[in-house]
Amino acid sequence: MEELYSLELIKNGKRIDGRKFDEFRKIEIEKNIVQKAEGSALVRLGKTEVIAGVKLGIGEPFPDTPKDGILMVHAEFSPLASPEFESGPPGEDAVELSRVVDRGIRESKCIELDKLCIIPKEKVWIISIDICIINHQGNLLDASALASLIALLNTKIPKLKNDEIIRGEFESKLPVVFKPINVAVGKIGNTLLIDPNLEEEKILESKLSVALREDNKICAMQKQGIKGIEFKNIEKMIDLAIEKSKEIRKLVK
Amino acid sequence: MEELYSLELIKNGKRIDGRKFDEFRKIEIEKNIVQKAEGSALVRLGKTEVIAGVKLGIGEPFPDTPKDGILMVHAEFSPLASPEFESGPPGEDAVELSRVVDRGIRESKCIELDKLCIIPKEKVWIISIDICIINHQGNLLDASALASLIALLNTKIPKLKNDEIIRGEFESKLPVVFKPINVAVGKIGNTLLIDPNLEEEKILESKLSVALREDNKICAMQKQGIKGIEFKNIEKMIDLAIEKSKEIRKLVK
Amino acid sequence: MEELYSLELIKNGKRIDGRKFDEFRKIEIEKNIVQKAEGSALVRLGKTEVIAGVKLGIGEPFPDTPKDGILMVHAEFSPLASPEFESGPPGEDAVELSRVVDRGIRESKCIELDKLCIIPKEKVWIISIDICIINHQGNLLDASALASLIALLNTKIPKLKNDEIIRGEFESKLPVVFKPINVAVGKIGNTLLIDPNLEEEKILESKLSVALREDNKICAMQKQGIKGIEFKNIEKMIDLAIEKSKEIRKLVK
Amino acid sequence: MIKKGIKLIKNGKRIDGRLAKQLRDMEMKIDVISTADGSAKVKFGNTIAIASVRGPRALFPRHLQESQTGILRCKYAMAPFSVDERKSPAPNRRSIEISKVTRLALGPTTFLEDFPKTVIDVFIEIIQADGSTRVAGINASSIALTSAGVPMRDLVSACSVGKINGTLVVDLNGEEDNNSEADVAFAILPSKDEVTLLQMDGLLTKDELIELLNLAKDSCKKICELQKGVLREKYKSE
Amino acid sequence: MIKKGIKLIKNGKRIDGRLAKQLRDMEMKIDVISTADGSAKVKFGNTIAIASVRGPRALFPRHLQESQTGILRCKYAMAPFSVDERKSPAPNRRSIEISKVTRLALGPTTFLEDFPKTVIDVFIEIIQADGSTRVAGINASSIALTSAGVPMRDLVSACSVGKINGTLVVDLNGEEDNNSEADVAFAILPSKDEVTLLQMDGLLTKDELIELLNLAKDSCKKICELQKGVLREKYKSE
Amino acid sequence: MIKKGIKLIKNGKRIDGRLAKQLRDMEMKIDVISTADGSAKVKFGNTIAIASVRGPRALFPRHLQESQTGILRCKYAMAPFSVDERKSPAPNRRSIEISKVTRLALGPTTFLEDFPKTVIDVFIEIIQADGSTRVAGINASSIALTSAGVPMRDLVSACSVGKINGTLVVDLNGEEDNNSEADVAFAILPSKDEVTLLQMDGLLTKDELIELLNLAKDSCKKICELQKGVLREKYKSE
Repeated sequence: MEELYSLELIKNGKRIDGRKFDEFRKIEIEKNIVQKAEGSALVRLGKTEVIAGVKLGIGEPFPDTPKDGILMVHAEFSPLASPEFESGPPGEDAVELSRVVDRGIRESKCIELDKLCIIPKEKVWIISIDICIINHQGNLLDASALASLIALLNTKIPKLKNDEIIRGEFESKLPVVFKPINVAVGKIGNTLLIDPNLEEEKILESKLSVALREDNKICAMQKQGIKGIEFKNIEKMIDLAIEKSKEIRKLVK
Repeated sequence: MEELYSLELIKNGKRIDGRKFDEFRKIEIEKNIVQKAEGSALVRLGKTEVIAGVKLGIGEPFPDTPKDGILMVHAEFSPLASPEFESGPPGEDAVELSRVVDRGIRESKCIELDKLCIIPKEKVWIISIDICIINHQGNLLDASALASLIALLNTKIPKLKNDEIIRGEFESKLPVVFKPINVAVGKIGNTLLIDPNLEEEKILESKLSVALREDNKICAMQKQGIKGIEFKNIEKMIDLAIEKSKEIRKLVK
Repeated sequence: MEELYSLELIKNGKRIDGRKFDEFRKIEIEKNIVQKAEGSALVRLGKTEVIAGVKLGIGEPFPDTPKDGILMVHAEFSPLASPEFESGPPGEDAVELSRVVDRGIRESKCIELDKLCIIPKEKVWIISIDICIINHQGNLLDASALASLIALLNTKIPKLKNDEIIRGEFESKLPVVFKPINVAVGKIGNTLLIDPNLEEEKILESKLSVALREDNKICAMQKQGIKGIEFKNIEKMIDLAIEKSKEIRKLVK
Repeated sequence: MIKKGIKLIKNGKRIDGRLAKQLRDMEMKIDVISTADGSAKVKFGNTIAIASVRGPRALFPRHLQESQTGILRCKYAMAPFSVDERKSPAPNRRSIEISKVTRLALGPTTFLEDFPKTVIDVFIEIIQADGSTRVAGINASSIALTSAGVPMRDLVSACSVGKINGTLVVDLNGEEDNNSEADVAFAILPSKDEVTLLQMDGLLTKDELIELLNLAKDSCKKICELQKGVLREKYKSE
Repeated sequence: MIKKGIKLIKNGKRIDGRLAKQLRDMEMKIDVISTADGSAKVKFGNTIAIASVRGPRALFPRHLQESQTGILRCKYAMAPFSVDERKSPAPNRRSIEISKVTRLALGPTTFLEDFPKTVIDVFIEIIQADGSTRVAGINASSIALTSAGVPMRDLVSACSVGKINGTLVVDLNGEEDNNSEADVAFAILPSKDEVTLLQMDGLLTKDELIELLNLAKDSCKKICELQKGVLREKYKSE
Repeated sequence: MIKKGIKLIKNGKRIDGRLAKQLRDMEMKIDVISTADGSAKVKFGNTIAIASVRGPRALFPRHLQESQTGILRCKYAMAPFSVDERKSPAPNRRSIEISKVTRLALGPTTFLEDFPKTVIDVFIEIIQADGSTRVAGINASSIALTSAGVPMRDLVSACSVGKINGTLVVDLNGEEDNNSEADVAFAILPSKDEVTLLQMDGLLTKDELIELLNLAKDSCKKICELQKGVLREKYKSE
């Protein structure tokens, strides 16, 4: 069992791939890899690989926000990416991931949705972020949130003609004003670690995912994992997330 | 087997809970238990417990009745209420129950649907009755029909502003002019009985559900159960339903 | 095993039902068997029986063809027709069949879709062909394509009043200008055969379905079956399909 | 639901020329589907129902089996082109309910307990719908079951009755059904006098209802003769 | 999401008259569903949650069983009439996520490994939604599990906290929830001090968050007392 | 479908600058997914397909197993952002058909009968769609299967051909595909000369079709060389 070995190592202060506990795997970012999308990005965390694509469409605004654009986040866990994923409609893990990524973006006020009105009450931009997992080797949430942010930062708004989209021609950049970074902090015994790989995820007791803005404000949190977290440890986990978020944000230009 | 014991008793002219064959269990009614609903009621028949909630919305009328409001009845058999219920979309029993309740209300002309027009051909009131089973100890149909009727009788029509609903403010009462009462008459051998509890339902040979108006007109019937009913017995079952419907109607003010 | 026997026979140049390899089973056609449909036909190929019904409705055109009517083809493989069919949404075989029939009709330009506009950009005729399999004894594709064509040839366009359909009254015939015929050519070893029955379908190595217009232009093809087809044999299969399509077309008036 | 002012009876004749208590022309045919164990087509005027029976056969997956009895499954469906506005082929709430009451209408005539762990499947397809489709389907299923060799206590005969323009009538067609003051779907085991289907909606006094039930019972006897006829035909020719 | 200009606190009082750190009136009742192994109803003001527990019982189909442990399943659902605009009864993405976090909130307190191959099912129905529905459901589930006799390490107590009009508050009602600057759903094993639910959205400085977590923890102690009270009541009367 | 007046060939050059019988720039890469038994990424110009292979592995639930042979399953899917208007990720009728023909295109090259009771799964995801996606997926799957160590009789090479503005061309891009007079999807086992995918729609004389098939066959030989190249690269480096 690789997991038992990994657990043993962690008790001895080591990780199976030799990283420090507060060290990310190698991060690779490729922008604009899908021309058909208005914005896209591929993120690799070690062997984990995720593509986020942003499509812009036109739709009716919600009645209570008649001048605001609409954000939607959707994740697919295709069996392509992992023997643990099954075909069919998104399961609870895919739903949770997309909702946590959504909250990080939405609550940080990352996108100026109020600038995305075409005709009040009738037509606004709909921003669909689709997250496509290519290879699941752990820490999908951080990878997905990062790919989504970078895709948004590279998203261009198409030109309109008679309120219809002209695909392939662009008007302006999507107004993105904050950069939320998600950092999931794992816990095994008294050890805190970040960016768990697949083996480590299997032995994690709990995980706290924290989304942070550049002003260090917390915009979303989600506790995960099968065990509880001692109350006193929560602050430590948040501190670690804050610290690491700064490091990641440097990669996002 | 409680069922065998119950069957033995019935052959000897007795019921497992000591009731007479034409006796309902204790009926408890609570009105307006859900403030969010425009009308609601909880009904207990012994330990059976059902909540009906009425929501009013606005929608397009059917093309052939451009000035009539629309009635919809939906029942959910959540596994919350019985180990026999399964998660997922409504099964045939839930569908049948909601359709039989619907017919009793619709065919009795209980609601004056023609008074529920907002703009002809465009906007009419949509009355959604949702039946939520809380505890299934037999005779869900009578309980559901009764809860639905009482909820309707307590339903208020919301105020409108520019043809939009103002939630929490009300204009008038829903125009309810008849009170259909549903009485299911069960049959075991030559014994007719009403308000079967869960054990009795398991040994019923057949059941005839009859919905009746205050003028004793029959507005809906549904034969249920795994055996046929001798032709000559049908009239007796209807007579019993007519008699008991009067008793129940007294509880509905 | 009937299949082994059938296979043995074919090696000896015979078919289980005594037909020649290039001989269809008895073809029976009944037109207008469903009054409720705007057009309908029943086709029997031996014991295989298929009904196609055409319904005309009104809907919005596609944005890129604002003046063209819309064609939709749908097939249901009900367990009524075969022990091999299962209840539920159409499986891949039903989807494939309907799409191949659709392509034969669409690509042959059989229907003048540009004559089916009611109000440009707003209302056009929607032609729904529904294929209902009654008995599956092999070669459903040829039977379904033939039934669909004959149903179309007998389809009448309803009268309109204020752009609403008056059911049962008709304005004109559906403009059908080409007659695509589908011929599936099966292959076992070096033997080519047409109109395989159920036993033969089980031992077919491959099948090439070819849809042909009266000008002998090919309008759709679909390779089926579990084995590949030697490149050099494809032309022979097409030649056979062309030849037999002429024979079938004579039955279509 | 009743639309006002629609005149369905003139000079004692119904819109299709029938008298109040007259059945439509009926046609029954058995063994119309060679891949089925039993099958039948029944026409009630323009209503066309086909039934196909498979079984009794072992039921899989195994966890659906009942160790003490066979089970009966029924599926009622309408062809998309069987009605005025194209109907989606997916089952809707109406067809789910009809499938259930059809099963209960047929169940009491079978000896399912003699075939433990098996299933009998009945598939009904309405090719054209002009009223009374569920009872047409039950009549077809009954003879299809018999033709499949399923041991049965009795036939099941079914018809609709109702009230239109104040008159009690038999075998409602589509237009009558849509505009009736009340309609009743009824099935009976004719020689046992056991009612296995009884659904009613509309408004009726008890006396009217009892009269309708007697009317339905009598009509079912006539239908039963037709069913017997077509079965006799089959076994004669064998 | 925050709508501008909505005044949720006036003169130190919230729209329902409460002080910032005051819980709503709470009501708890157990064994409300006779067919369940354990059940409870919890009211937080106008929010009403019912939980029903079945199990531990053998899990079928067998291939879902875990040989080394029991499994816990949770289903959170809202009645269609529990909210302003009728909600379709089908599960949506929100209820799928809440069902998952509810399971993880309750899981750490059970000894599932003592019941291999079994399942414990928790069904939660929100009868009326006026904010804090998921935590109301967790509180109800916790006492329903206890009442069902499921061995537990501790109770689970849950509440919401948040920031409205710049003020840190406890137990958000629906109006507050819809217009908060931040809200947090929190559950804890009160005597173990282990947090099993922690979801936050909005914008908070770390200091604000830590203050809210302490507030949540204190409020959960109060809720825990109510839970213990209702359980004591039960066992006293037995 | 052909839109009138769209000029896809000018001065003998196609809209992307290619000659009629010229393939787009192609890129192939294997083992791009570490969790798969075999995988590959194939680019045909802007079209990007990824294939992931799992198996042969024991098939569960058991009742799906075939005692005499292994089975092959294929799933073709498009990323929602791969096309102009966002595509719902749920399978549609087109992707169901493509999944089936992909399975039949790959099946004849495998020795499934040597692996009874097992399954081989092929998952194809189209990351960007600019025409010829199904054949790109088949090419990727073929090398992914080889890389997974699945014994194969031959590679499978696939391409599209068609007729645009009266000219017979190879490897249609999206714009050409949408406005072609005819298009053909083609796959072949190159050293066996067995055609395993052949779908055509549009209007062609027989002579045109035969010419296109020869064109497709020749192009597949070129594609096959690329496939072999990338596989050689892998085994060389091992």
